[in-house]
Formats: sequence, C-alpha cells, structure tokens
Amino acid sequence: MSFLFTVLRQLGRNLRQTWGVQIMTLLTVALSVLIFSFSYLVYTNIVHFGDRLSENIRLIVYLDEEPGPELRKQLERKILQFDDVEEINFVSREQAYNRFKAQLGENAAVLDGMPKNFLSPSVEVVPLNTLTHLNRLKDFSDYLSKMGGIQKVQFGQNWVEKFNYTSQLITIIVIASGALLILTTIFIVAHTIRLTILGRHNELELLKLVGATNNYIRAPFLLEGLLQGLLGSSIGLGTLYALFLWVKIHFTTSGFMAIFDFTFLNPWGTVIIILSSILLCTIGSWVTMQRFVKVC
Amino acid sequence: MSFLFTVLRQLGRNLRQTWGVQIMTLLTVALSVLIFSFSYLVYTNIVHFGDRLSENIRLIVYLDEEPGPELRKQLERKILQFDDVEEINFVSREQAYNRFKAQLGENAAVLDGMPKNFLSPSVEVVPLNTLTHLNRLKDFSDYLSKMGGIQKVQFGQNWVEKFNYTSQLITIIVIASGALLILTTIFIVAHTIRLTILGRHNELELLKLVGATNNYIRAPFLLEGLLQGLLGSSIGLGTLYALFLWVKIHFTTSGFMAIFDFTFLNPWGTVIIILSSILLCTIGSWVTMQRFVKVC
Amino acid sequence: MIEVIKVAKIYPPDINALHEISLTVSRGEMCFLTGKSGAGKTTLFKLICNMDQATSGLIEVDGQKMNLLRGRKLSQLRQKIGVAYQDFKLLPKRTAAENIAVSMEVSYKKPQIIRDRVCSLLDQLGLADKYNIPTGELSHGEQQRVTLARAVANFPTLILADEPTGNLDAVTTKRVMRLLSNCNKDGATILIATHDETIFRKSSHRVLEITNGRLKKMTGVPTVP
Amino acid sequence: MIEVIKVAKIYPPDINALHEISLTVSRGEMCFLTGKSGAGKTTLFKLICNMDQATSGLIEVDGQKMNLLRGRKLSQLRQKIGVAYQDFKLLPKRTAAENIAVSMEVSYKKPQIIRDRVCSLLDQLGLADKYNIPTGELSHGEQQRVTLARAVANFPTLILADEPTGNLDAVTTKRVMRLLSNCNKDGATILIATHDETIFRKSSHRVLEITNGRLKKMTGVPTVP
Ligand SMILES: Nc1ncnc2c1ncn2[C@@H]1O[C@H](COP(=O)(O)OP(=O)(O)OP(=O)(O)O)[C@@H](O)[C@H]1O
Ligand SMILES: Nc1ncnc2c1ncn2[C@@H]1O[C@H](COP(=O)(O)OP(=O)(O)OP(=O)(O)O)[C@@H](O)[C@H]1O
Ligand SMILES: [Mg+2]
Ligand SMILES: [Mg+2]
Repeated sequence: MSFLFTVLRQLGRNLRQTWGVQIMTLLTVALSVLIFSFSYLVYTNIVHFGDRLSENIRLIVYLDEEPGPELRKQLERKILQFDDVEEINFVSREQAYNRFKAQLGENAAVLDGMPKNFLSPSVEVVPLNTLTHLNRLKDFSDYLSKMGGIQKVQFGQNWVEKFNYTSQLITIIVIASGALLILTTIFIVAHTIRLTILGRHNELELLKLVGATNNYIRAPFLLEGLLQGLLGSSIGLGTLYALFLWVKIHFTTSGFMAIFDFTFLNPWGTVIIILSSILLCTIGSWVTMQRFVKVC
Repeated sequence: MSFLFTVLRQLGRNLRQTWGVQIMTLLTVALSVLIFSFSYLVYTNIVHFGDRLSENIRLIVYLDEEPGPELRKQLERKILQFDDVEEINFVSREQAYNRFKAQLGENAAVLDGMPKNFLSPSVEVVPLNTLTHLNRLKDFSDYLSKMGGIQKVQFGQNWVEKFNYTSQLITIIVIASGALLILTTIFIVAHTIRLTILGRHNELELLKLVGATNNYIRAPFLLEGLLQGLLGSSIGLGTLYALFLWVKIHFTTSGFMAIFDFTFLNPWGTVIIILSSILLCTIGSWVTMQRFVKVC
Repeated sequence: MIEVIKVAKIYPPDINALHEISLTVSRGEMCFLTGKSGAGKTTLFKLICNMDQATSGLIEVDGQKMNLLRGRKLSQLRQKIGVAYQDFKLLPKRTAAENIAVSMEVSYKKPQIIRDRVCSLLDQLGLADKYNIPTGELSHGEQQRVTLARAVANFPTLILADEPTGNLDAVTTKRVMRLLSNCNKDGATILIATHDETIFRKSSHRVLEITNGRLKKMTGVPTVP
Repeated sequence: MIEVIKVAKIYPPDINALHEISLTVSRGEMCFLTGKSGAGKTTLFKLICNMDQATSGLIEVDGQKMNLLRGRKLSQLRQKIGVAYQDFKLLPKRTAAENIAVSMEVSYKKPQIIRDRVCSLLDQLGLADKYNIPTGELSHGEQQRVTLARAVANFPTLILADEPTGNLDAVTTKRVMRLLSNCNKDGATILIATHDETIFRKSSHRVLEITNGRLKKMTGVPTVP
C-alpha cells in the first residue's frame, strides 16, 4: 500500500518535472509504432488485394476423352491429393463449343458447319484463393500434366508468373523492411530511454545512497516505460487509423479505386503491437536501470 | 589558422570523451538513412519493374476498311496529336488472318474454306513505356474510338486497369511512407542530437563564461553534426548497398527472378541523400546550440 | 558503532588514499576528523557508508560487515546512516523540502510526519522561508544546510558530516553545530570532517587527524554522553 | 575598475537578493567581501561578470557598461575576468590540466605557453601530481584549487574568487592567499568573497560586509599597491 503510494507519487513528480523530454520520448515511440504498423498495414492490404486479383485464376486441364463418372471421381481424388482446391468444374465438348461460340460473338458464323465436338473436353480447377496456394500453381500444373489421359494443362501462365514474381518480391521487401523497422524501432526507443535515464542518473544515485531498495528506485521508471509504451503505441495506432480513414474516404468513394476495399489491422494485431511496444519500453528502462542498480 | 587548430582539437577531445554516445547517435542516423533509402530504392525498382511488365501493352484499333497510304498518314497524325507513342503498326486483313491461324494452332483446320478477309484490318499502337503514359491509356482509347472510320479499340483492358490501380496505390503508399519517414528521421535525429548536446550543457556554459566566442563554441559541435551526417549516411547507404548486392546475387542468379533486374540508386540520389543528412544533422546541432548561445 | 580495522584504499591506478587505518567509534560518540586537503577524510567516509569498497581491511557498522552487505540489508543499514556529502548531491530542480523528504520517504514515513520534521529542521537551520524553493536556486551555504538537514532528517543512528560548515559564517556555523549536538544528545553517533578549528578547538570531543592517508594524532578521549 | 551604481537584483518571484548597492573598486586593489550565508555575495559576483542581469542600476567594468555588451565584445571582456566559482563548474571528465587550460585556449594562447603556465600554477597550489587526473576524481579541496588556478591562468585583470578556501586547511589556505597576493602584485584587481575571518583579519585591505543584500560596513581604506 505505502509502496504503491510512494511509487505513484514518485512517478507523478518525475512526469511533472521532465515532461519536456517525456513528450519527446513519447513522440519517438509513437512515430516508430506508426511507421512499423503502417508498413504492416500496407502488407496486409497488398495481400488482401492480391487475393482479390487472383480470384479469376484457374487451371484448365484438357482431357483426351470425355470422362465417365468413374474417371471424374478418380480425377477429383488425384487433384485433391496434391492440394486443397476451391472448386472443380468439368466442361464437356459441347459446353466448350458453346463458350467458344459466345467468345467469337459476331464472327460466330465461322463455326457454322463445324462438328460440335472438335474442341477437347476439360476440367477447370479453381485453386484456393491465397498467396501460398497460388505460388504453387506452376508445380500443380506440372503435377497434373503428368497424370494419364491428359492432353495439356493451361492457365494464365504469363499473368500468374508475373503475379508470382511480384508476390515473391513483395514478401522479400516486407520481410527485409519489417526486420529493419523492428531493429530500428527497438534501437531508437532503447537509445532514447537510455539518454533520458542517463540524464537523471544523479537522482538514481542519490536514492540508492539514501537507502532506497532496488524496487523503490526501479518501479517508477518501469511504470514510466510502461506508460510511454502504452501511450506512444496508442497515439501511433490512432494516427494510423486516422490516416487510414482519410485514405479510405478520399479514395474509395472516388469510384476508380473502389476495387481496393482497404482493411485495417485486425484487433489482435493492434493488441499485439501495443503489448510489444509496452514490453519494449519497459525492457529498455529495465536494462538501463540495471547499470545503476547493480553497482549497489 | 589558430582558430581552425583549436576547433579541430576541441572536436578531437569531444569525440574521444563521448565516443559511446557518438556511436549511438551515428547508428541512429545510419539506421534512419538506411530505412529511408531502402524504401526509396524499393520504389524506384517497382517503377522499373512496372515499366518492364508493361512493355507488351498495346492498343489495337480495329478499322472499318483497309486504309490506303493517304488514310494511314492521317491516322498516324491523329494518334500523334494525342500523345507521343513508341510505335505504330498497321495490320492488314491478311496479316490478321495469318495471326489468328497461328493462334489456333492444331485447330487451324476450322478456318479452311473461310475467306481470308473475314477479320477487320487494324492499327497497333505501342504507347511510350512509362507509368504516366500508361495511366492515360484509357483516355487514349476513348480518344481513338471517337475518330472516324474506327470499329472499336481494344487493349488489355482488364490487365491495364489492374496495373493502373496498383501503380496508383503504390504511388500513394510511397508518398505517405516517404512523408512519414522524412518526418520521423528528422525528428529522431534532431531529438538524439538534442539529448546529446543537452548532456553536455555544463561544458557549453563554462566555455561561454570563460569568454569563448560563439563561433568557438559552436564550430566543433557543428563539425560534429557534419561528421555524424556524413558518416551516418555513408554507413546507412553502404549497408543498403551490401543488402542490395546480397539480394541481387541470391535471387537474380536463381533463375526464376532473373526477370527483375534490380537497379541501385543512381549516383545523384546517393549524393542528395548524403548531403541532406549532413544538412539535417548540422541544422539539428545548430538549432540546439542556439538555445545555449543566445543566452550570452 | 564503527569498527575500522586495517583498512586501505588504493584508487586505480596507484593513488594510495588510505594506508591501513584502524579506528573505533563507540555508539553515541561525537568525534571530529581533520587533516589537510587530500588527506583522505572523504575517502574514509565513503568506505564507512559503503559508497565505495575498501581495497583491504574490514569495516563494521552497527555490527554488520560492510563488504558483505547486499540488497535489502544494505538499504536498511543505509537508511540508518545519514551522510552530509561534501558535494551536496542535491537534486537542483526539487525544492528544499522535497530534497530533505527524500531520505524519509525511502523508509515509508507518513507524509504528515515528514512535513513536520522538514519544517522543524528548516527552522532550526534558518531556512524557514526556503521551504518551496528549488535547491538549484539557493546560495551555496543554504545548499550546504539543506544537505545536513537531509542527513539528519530520518533520525539516523550514525551521522557522517563531511565539511558541514565550509561555506558558512560564524553565526550559521553555531546553528549547525547546535543541531548536530542535539542529534548527538538524542543518541546518534556523529563523525564530522572539518578544517574549521573554531568548531572543535574548545570542545571536549575526540579529534582524529589524518595525514597522507594515515591516522596520525588523536586528541581527547572517547566521550559518550 | 569596477563601478557598481545603485544595483538591485530581484530573483523571480520576489526574492530581493540585492538592494541598491553602490560600490567602487579601483584598478589594482584587493578587497574582501563578507557577510552571512545568503547575504548576496555570489549574486553580486554574478552581476559583475555578467552571468546574470541586474534588475536595476548600472555596472561598469573596465569602463564598459555591462548591460550593453554583446557578442565579441562581451567575450573579450570575459577573457579578462577570472572567476573562481563557488560551485567550481569544473568538467569532471577532463584532467586538472585541461580544465585550467580552457581559460587560456579561448584566447588562442600557444600550447607550449599554456603547458608551462598550468604546470607552474599546479605547483604553486601543491597539485603537481594531479596534472593528468580527471577533476571528478579529486578531493573537494583539490577541486577548489583547480578552480582558482583556472581563474588566474589567463592573467586576467580582474579576479573574482568566491569562497576560495571553504574546503581548505590552514596551510593550503596560506598557499592560495599567497598566489592571489602575487597576482595582485602583478596588477590584477581582486575581489574575494569569504567567511574565513583568519584570512582578512590581519590584512590591510578593505573589507566590505553585505547583510541581507545591503552593503553595511566597510573597514579599511582602498589600498592600491
Ligand atoms: N575517485 C577517486 N579516484 C582517484 N583518486 C581519488 C578519488 N577520490 C579521491 N582521490 C584521491 O584520494 C586522495 C584523498 O581524497 P579525499 O577526497 O579523501 O580527501 P579529503 O581528505 O576529503 O580532502 P578535502 O579536504 O580536500 O575534501 C586525494 O589525493 C584524491 O586525489
Ligand atoms: N537563481 C536564484 N533564484 C532565486 N533565488 C536565488 C538565486 N540565487 C540566489 N538566490 C537567493 O538570493 C539570496 C542571496 O544568494 P547568494 O548566493 O548571493 O548568497 P551568498 O552571499 O553567496 O551566500 P553563501 O555564502 O551561502 O554562498 C539567497 O537568499 C538565495 O536564496
Ligand atoms: Mg573531502
Ligand atoms: Mg555564495
């Protein structure tokens, strides 16, 4: 009780006395969190966007013969062996003919007098709509073309390959910049806290000499770190949310970008960011404090 | 002469005595520059990549009639009126027929007995290969379709639109994160320098009391800021280059990403980044110094 | 109360500040330490209050071996030792009252008790009007008195006063000595390092002289009131 | 050399440290300033060396009005005033020699000259073996002497010594006073604030007493050697 009271009083005094530096540190934490969560938000939205772009991707497996019910089952089983898929559609010769005709449109006349079965029957495989699954599309196609009774396998080869490379590149960029940002954030926050505490080492030393226990000395600083982390990350995330709303309102309503359908970080992501910045600030304070406290 | 000597001696002493903090500040600057130039590098490479992806984009303008030499000239003129283009190809009915046949491949037999002129003649317009020009593709197509003698205008509508949206999104992201990064970098570097100088305000005050001129006091600190900026940005850019080489070697040689052909910042970009970080650090020192010097 | 047995202190690289000093101060005694500037007075104080570790030898305070104390035990002993540092170690942005209160807060005294004690001390030292003034804005002599007040505030059983009157005029010096005498009468053991002969010349207390890190001369006999 | 005319100093909010003081110190004079702790001695020094601005009144040093000086002019005047601060203002991580050299470096003296002067001063003050020791590791009395050495190093025409012997024993005090006397003989005007009666009781110099911010008593007459 009296310990808690003393710690809170001490905390109040510290904040009152060093509010200038405190606010600067708070801003540093907030900006770091802002940058970090911003890049994370961009990443999740790109992934989301990628998912939507790839909704139309499908593998078309041309078959030698119109498959009977027995063969259909067997094909389905084989396909599912390789990977979960979203959908499997069988397209008969006649369906293929009708589609081709529809595609030719005005020029459909060229098909007059052709037998309705000159096109091959096929299976349309719609893969699961996530990046990891899409990245395996090439392997999938190779796997399918090695099965029996298959003429050839086709998919938006070119588009998918480009998409593939792009998603690989984005993954690399996100991992690299994520690592860089985490490193920088940790370093800068720790450095700032260190400088702030170093600026008050006289006070720490005096408390020690006057007979304060380690907890008595540490607790207010740890609480301070905790507050810094909590407020800093909240401010950072709040700003990000404001930015996000602004972009959403300005761009989504203007029509041409409606396709994007931005999403914010999910609640868990938010909580995790707040918790880890609290942890980071507290650990930063703790480590710096050790230097003073250990010399007891 | 003696002024220069004194300033350098002072600088040497400062660096010797506070190397711990100096190195931390240096690291902060280096990391900030690294992050900033990293994101810039990513941006330039995405633009570059986009250019390559869009190399195959072309507008196809279907004409009512096979154009005579007179009409060709007129069309060319009209097209160039709207925008500079890379290339203009005229495709006659016969060329169109041959292409379609080649596309059908094995199924070419369906065309037997068809007249060779059932397809429309067309003009292929290859736009200039840069983002700004590509973003105007839609307008271009609208413009062309309103000319006389035009059946319809076609281009990779779907793909180009997606590409368009993506490039818009990327531009927004780069501008937002660029602004954020510049803000953060300036703030953090200035804050760090401020804390570092504040930690030495006793020394500054003493120098003033002992009769040092403002320049005598300021010069070593400004030089220090200059060194910090120069070394910090060099280290940051050096690290970025090392990272870049690593990525290039690891990914370009492994075949599937050969398409990317990464490029580093051009020399001017490098010089500008170094100069502005020098400026930033020096101004940061200067502004902080003013607080002490003005109270003369 | 204090047992110093063959204590030596060598500062790196080879500054021999104390040569095998032995010394006993009994409970309730008041005693002066004198010696030229740089003789080793402050060093001895630092060893006694465990700000620094002796190179060799043994120091016992209140029956506890100083070199073995750690953590909570050490904190508790420190709360019972009041030190008026020669360089003050005040927090310049805190008020005089807050600076004095620090030493009582660490042992969780009630705010009301702290306030009373602080007022009474400031009064005795002629600083009643400086209660709410940051110590950074006090004169040197006033700071010195605040330091002493902080040292005695928590009713310590051992008081180490390092040059408590160096910046004080004769009148104020008397006030300070009266305060210390009162503490002594209340049972505190007191050790005062000083150059000011006027404050110990006429007293009946023991005077120890350090010269070049050696305990050289003792005048007077241990006196316990 | 120093003209103080009806100078008052009020620290915010309403601490009246000096009440309309007037005072003249002629060139080459040596003179003592005394008074109770908190009387206003340091405040007067701060005004004379332009560390602080007077609330009202006029201060002239070497014929120049202090409140009008700015920039280069101010720096040049400051180089000619040596101040031994009561709180030392030493750089604790620099060596004693470097601390003393600071005041000569600002007027671009040659390194060789600086070294000789520093050695000679340390020698006169009994600190010859502390040349290369950071001042943070010196005893309080040693720091005080380094402060004085820094004040006199650059051959200033005016020396303000604020309590230069507060932490010194009688023998060392004599050394310090001898150094100051020598400076005085070389032509420097010297003002010494002190509580230590022994150093001015027998001297023939003027003694000024400040009480509660008022110049109250002057003993002796201005003496110029
Ligand atoms: N931290 C330190 N590192 C190195 N040497 C030191 C340190 N502290 C003190 N000394 C040296 O030890 C010797 C004794 O110092 P101490 O501070 O004990 O003297 P003192 O008797 O208190 O003198 P004063 O009356 O001037 O305060 C001095 O020569 C001093 O230079
Ligand atoms: N910066 C300041 N802000 C407010 N009050 C101050 C400040 N400096 C000094 N004072 C007050 O002005 C009065 C005179 O202070 P000054 O330092 O001149 O005394 P002094 O004669 O030097 O005393 P000492 O002998 O103790 O050093 C004191 O009451 C002090 O509290
Ligand atoms: Mg001492
Ligand atoms: Mg004073």
